[in-house]
Amino acid sequence: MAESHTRSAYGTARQAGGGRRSSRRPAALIFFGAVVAVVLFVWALAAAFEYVDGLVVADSHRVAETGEIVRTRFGGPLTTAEIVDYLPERLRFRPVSWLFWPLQFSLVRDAIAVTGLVGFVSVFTMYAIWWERKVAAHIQSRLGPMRVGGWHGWAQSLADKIKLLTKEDLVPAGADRILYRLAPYMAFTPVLLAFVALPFGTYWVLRNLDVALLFVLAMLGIEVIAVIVAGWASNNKWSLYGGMREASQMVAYESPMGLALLVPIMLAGTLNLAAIGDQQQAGFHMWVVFRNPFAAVAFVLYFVAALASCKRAPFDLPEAESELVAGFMTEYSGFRWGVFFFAEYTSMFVVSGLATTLFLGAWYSPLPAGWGEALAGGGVVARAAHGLLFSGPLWFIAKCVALVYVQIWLRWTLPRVRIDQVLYLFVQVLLPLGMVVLLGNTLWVFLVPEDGIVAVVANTLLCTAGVIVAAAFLGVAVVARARRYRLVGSLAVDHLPGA
Amino acid sequence: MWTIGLTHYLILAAMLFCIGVAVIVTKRNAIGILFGVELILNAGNLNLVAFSRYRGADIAGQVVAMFGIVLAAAEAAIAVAIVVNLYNATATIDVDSATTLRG
Amino acid sequence: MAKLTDKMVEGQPDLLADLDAETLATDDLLTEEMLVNMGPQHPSTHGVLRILLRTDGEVVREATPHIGYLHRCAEKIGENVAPFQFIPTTDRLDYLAAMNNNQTFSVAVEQLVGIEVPERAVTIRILMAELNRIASHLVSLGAYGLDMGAFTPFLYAFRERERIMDLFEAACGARLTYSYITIGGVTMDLPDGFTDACREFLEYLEPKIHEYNQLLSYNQIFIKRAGGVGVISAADAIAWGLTGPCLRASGVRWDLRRCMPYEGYEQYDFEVPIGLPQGGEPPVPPGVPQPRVPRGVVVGDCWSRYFVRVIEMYWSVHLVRQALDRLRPGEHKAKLPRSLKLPVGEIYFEGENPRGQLGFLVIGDGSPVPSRVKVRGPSFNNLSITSHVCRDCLLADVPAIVGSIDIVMGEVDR
Amino acid sequence: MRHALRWIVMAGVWSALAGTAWGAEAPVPPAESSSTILEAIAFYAMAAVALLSGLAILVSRNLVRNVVCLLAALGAVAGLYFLLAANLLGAIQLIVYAGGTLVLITFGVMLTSRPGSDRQLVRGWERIAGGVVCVTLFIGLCMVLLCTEWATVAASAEPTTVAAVGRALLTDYLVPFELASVLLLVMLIGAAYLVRRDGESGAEDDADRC
Repeated sequence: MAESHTRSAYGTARQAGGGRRSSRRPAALIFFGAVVAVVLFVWALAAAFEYVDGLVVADSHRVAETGEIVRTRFGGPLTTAEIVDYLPERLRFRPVSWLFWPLQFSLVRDAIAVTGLVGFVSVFTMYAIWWERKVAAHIQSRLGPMRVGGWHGWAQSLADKIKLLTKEDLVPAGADRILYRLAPYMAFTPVLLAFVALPFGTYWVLRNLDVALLFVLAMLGIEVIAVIVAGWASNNKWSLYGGMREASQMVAYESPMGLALLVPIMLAGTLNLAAIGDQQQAGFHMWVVFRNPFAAVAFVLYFVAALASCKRAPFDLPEAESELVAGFMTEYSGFRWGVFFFAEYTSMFVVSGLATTLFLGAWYSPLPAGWGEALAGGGVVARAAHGLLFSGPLWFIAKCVALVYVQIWLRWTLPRVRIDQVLYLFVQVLLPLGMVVLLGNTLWVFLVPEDGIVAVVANTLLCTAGVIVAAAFLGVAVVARARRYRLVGSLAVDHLPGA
Repeated sequence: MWTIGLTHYLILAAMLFCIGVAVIVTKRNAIGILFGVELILNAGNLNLVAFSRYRGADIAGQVVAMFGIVLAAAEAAIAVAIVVNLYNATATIDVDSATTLRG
Repeated sequence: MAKLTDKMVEGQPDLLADLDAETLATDDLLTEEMLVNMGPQHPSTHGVLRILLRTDGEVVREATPHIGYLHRCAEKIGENVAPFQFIPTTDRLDYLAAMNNNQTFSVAVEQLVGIEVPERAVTIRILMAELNRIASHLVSLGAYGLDMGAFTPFLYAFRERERIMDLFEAACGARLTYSYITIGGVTMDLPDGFTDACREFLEYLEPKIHEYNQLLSYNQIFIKRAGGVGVISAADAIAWGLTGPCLRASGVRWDLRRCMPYEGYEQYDFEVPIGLPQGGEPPVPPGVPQPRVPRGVVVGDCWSRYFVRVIEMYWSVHLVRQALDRLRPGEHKAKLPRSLKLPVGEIYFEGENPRGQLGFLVIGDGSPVPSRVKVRGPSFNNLSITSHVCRDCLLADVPAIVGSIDIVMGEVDR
Repeated sequence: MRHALRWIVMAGVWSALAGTAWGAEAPVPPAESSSTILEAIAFYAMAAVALLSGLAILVSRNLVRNVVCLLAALGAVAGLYFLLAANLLGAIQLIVYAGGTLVLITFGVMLTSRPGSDRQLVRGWERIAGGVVCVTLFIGLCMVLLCTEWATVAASAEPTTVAAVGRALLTDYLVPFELASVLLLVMLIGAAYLVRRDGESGAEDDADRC
């Protein structure tokens, strides 16, 4: 490359690059090993998901036939006998049934589910932080964390967590000690609770609330108070500014967000997230975002408001580091600071989850569901293939992660807007737009027949647009990689692994 | 004791109501009084919902409670506006000091 | 907020006395005015600058810069050492444009003593000065993005700057404080292959500037944040003694390289960009895509100041190319006595630095050590307009304005 | 006292938030007894939270702490709504009250708090008199409550659905519903009118002047 020529002629002593051929091979091995491991892991997960899914589905079918109380959510009544019945032939011996014995108590199942959720949230946030740093670094032509753990610094977040745990936990003089200590948990608990009602699959929800959407929104709203309280309790003017900004920003973004969410609610006719998701299973042309033009606009509207709701750039005013030092987090350090961080990344996942469930086909793959029916009844392998290709929590997580990626991408691309511009944007631009969208959607539902030519044309056009966007994104990525448009530039130090 | 009935909710609501009244009576601070009002409204709503539940899932109670929440939101907005005005006029939100009609 | 109001009064009675009664009377009876310290430890004050803000909510009523946290007695040092020995101190004035500082001081002393600088040395000086102008503007551009919350342009700018640093390092061995340009020429001749490496870098850089425009300059959010904010009229700019891009952005076509040429700048072909209203097309060198000032920009606002620097980078690239073309073999330094005696007399010389006009007053008394060295720093004068511009703007505009003025505290405090 | 308050506040917020989710389980009809113990525990926990945070509001003089206490109380009441199978109402309580109204009140607190010159509570004898009145009121209410034979009808097993509430709102209660929306509009205009400043139109001017 051109750069390397200049560097070799006029670089500094740090590029002593010649004699480290030997370190290349382990790197390649690690890379391919990681690829294989990830594939295996995903496959195993899909199998596991599909298996548990099958448990519940089988259960619900049986119940429906025998006319008992129908409880189709994960957490419905299961008996040991039923679990054992579902096991493959080879595994049906007594110790296994004893193994599954605790599962028949709903409290046990809840405990397992809660543990799983908390574990998922912790792992997700930890890797989201690492991932954000990597994405940011690659956007900025650097490498980001490369050392801790080996392969691309995968253990960096873990190390950071340990560092944060051992850091001194300061409470500033003159702070309101109770509220100062309480605020991080007040921020984190609601977003964690939002997972109670957030479905990862038809049966993959802790509590299938009929008002799940409102519940999740309420939890996102309560987080705001924690930020205000944190800002106030810190006894720091910058923090106070952060808190007040969050309050005014929240007043502004809530209404357009609510209006945008009314569109999928209106199309689905329910507030139950699992039900809304299930309505989109027929393939990606049935996704709400492609249903009609207004729904597409509503998706964009919701996503913009969601950025503000997670305090992500360009709406990261409460912690605007170039203006308010760190906003409401200025005085926080150590573990409490980390908790705020966790809350931010978790809420990123929650708003992405809402967007996925409401607009982007929830936990269903873009493939038409009919193609998967042949696989549905088969053995474990067929089931795993079904889970991998057609539906299941993996698809939900993948879509959410894609949306989280978009949020990260935006953050490292856009400058920050000013507080008056935020208020203007949400109250005077997006709120009227939301009203128009809502009205338009209402009229569409009433006037346009579902199988009519207008609906089909609009649906086709929107689907095409969606495919083009996705293809363009993938195409740019593939072409750039093929032609070695690597962003990593001269700021990357040569002797780091992976450089 | 372990079977929760209508009376439990009614007594709880009565307690909340009385605490709300006590807050209103003892606070001089306008916003503090607002807190008391919110507690009282909540007690009332709780009553309505409890009756709605224990009288054959009559939906009327819930609907009225919903109107109660709407009213509370409206009341809070207006109250905060008035309090801010009071503060701008008298530099305090002590309700005892708002003695003139021409604020 | 109650506690905060208490705290801010403590220990600062003099500042509270400044609260003008008029503001208090016209506004509502008691809007909570707060005194907020922006700096000296603040992410966007570009060093140890402290700006005292009197705010009413998000609105800044008054901004008072407080300086002196980086004072190192540069002028006093100049009165105690020979001019040669003062060169390293000039590096540390505006440490982002050390080459330009060296050059200005060298020219001042050369004019006082009457030294003829060889042709090649002059060309190398212009080459280095313009390269350093690019490096300095790159930092300014990137840091301005940072002030606006855009992280990425900062690292791009530093990536490019690193390559200029590489070139400088090849020439003189230092990456920040060069002391390369010295009295009578430059300390050492250019190394072999420098010209090619430099040309290659210019080829690489020019399209990158266009990329920055796409990424940052024409970004709608950026335009909304910087356009129409912190407008300085031409009259104000002149009255406050603004120089450099800050002055030119207000529409005054004043560049010492063009108006009072030194070091043979008159023989070079370049244009002086100024701030233009929306739709304006600033002049650019041939072969560069024509930029256009977007909607929402006013002459003299933050965006204009920012954009003048971007256009200047194009022209500096053009100038470096010309200098490379003019490079002929020859002496790189005039023959000078070991101990240079300064004649009795004084000289005041100003050169066009990236941040404005850097002036040196050198008074000689027949000894090798000047009896007085006075520095006129552009950042110091430019900074003085802050309190005038930051009146009744929003809190978020303060970093925008201070960043667009582009100060280096090393030069403000000296 | 300080410590007691701290624990009340912390326990309140925590269990209110946790309780809201926990109580959100598909409700069990009151007549059946399989999970009444759980229901009772949930009820008592949330009742305790509501009452204790109410008491904390009563004794605490710090307005922002009061806001947090009120958040706990509102969350607890929302949890009780979930327990009473009024899921929609519970969610609305959280989203409107805790999300919206409380932020508004916090605004009010921050706009109007001053260096601690204000006395928060009334004079001592007034406090005692108020307490007596409240206790009397409570005793009276309890007597009425306990002496009345409430004609409880066996509740149905199904929780009231969102659709049912919506249908009721748009049929039987259409007029109050429309009145409520008119009220909200009036409130919007009224609040905007009340807090306007004379002679200037607010922060926008300030921004323009820059």
